[in-house]
Amino acid sequence: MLLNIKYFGLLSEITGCHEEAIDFNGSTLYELMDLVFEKYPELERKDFQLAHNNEIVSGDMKLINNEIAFLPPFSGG
Amino acid sequence: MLLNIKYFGLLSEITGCHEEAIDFNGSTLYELMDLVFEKYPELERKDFQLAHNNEIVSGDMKLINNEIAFLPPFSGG
Amino acid sequence: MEKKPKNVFIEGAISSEFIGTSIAKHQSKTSIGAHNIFLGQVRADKSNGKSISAIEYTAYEDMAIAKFHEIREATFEKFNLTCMHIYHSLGLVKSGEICLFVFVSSPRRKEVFKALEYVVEEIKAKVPVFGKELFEDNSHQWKVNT
Amino acid sequence: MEKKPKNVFIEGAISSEFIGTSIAKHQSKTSIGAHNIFLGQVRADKSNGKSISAIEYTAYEDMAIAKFHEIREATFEKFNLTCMHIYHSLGLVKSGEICLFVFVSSPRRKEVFKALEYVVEEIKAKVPVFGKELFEDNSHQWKVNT
Repeated sequence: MLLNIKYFGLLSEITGCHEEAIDFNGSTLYELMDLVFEKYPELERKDFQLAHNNEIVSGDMKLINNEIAFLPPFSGG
Repeated sequence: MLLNIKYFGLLSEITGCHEEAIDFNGSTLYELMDLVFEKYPELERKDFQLAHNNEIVSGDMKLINNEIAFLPPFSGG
Repeated sequence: MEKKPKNVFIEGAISSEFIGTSIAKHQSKTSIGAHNIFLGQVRADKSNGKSISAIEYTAYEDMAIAKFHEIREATFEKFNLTCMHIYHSLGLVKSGEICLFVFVSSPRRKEVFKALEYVVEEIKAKVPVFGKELFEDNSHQWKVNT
Repeated sequence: MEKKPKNVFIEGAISSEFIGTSIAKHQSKTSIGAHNIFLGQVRADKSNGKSISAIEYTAYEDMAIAKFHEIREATFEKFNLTCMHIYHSLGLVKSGEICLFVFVSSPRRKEVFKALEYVVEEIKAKVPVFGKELFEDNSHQWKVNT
């Protein structure tokens, strides 16, 4: 499955992009994270949350659509 | 002593004036209230506080200057 | 040094332009991170089938100015504020118009929430201001705060 | 009927004129007795001897709009409000300028104090907005909320 991965704030500085397509054949977000950490080892040491379907989700979440976002700590307001 | 008595809000409707001079020879505000109630019996049944020298005061307060105000419940804002 | 009490009274309603301008004046104070503003607006409440069309405010002005000053000093004492402004109407304020404007600013948001509620409650409790509620048929009643 | 989420984002700073106009629009709602407004302003904080000259805001917009909508619905559920408006900047906001405007109105003041603090804390905690703090020398750091 081709996933659309989004990176925000500090995380997008590490990846060098705001979004990218990643071909992914696993089922949970833990597996996806491993794949992404392999590509961007620095990301693993950063504080972030994953969002999927407009909600913050945990790593054992199964994918229900193809967009996943890596979000650094929120700092609005 | 000639006192300057002020009446506000509903109380000024009862007295028919916003301020008046009253000649007073007592010493505490209780005595002054008796004098004022004699003049305006309806005032005695109303909810009010006395102010003297910019503070709310009780009836046993001794006068320190010649201005006394009769204040109905506050309703600012 | 004791600061001189400011006169917080404004004749008639407080306009939205006045409030906007007051906000704009704070943009040069770059240590401020949070503003909190309270606005009291005259409600067209119904009583015996008649609507309130306006409130006419009067005050025991000398005492009121002294009390506003005391509240101001106590608030700066209790909370870490950069600045504070209080304006209250005197005279006629129509329903839908603004009669009270309290504005507090601080580096941090936690302070402004606590400070603003404190100031508004203190004003309601301690400042000798009196509202005469006027109905469309020119009858009136005296406002009672709840 | 489910209401459609509103877009609360504004490009750049929120002007004091916009805030003033927003206040003015409420003068026809004569059941309102109290407004409470929170304004977030960009501070020129110092870090390693350099001052923050601006914050550049980005957001995960789809999720942010969904979260603003959820916060709005939950707030109307919890508190007796007549209306509520939320605006947040995206893009560049200079120090001294306003980046967040939350406006709640109710017949009664007790409700607006509780509701406003709730909304502001919920926004800070749940809405995916990110601030890049820019210094005068063009270096930057990522804002961390406290």
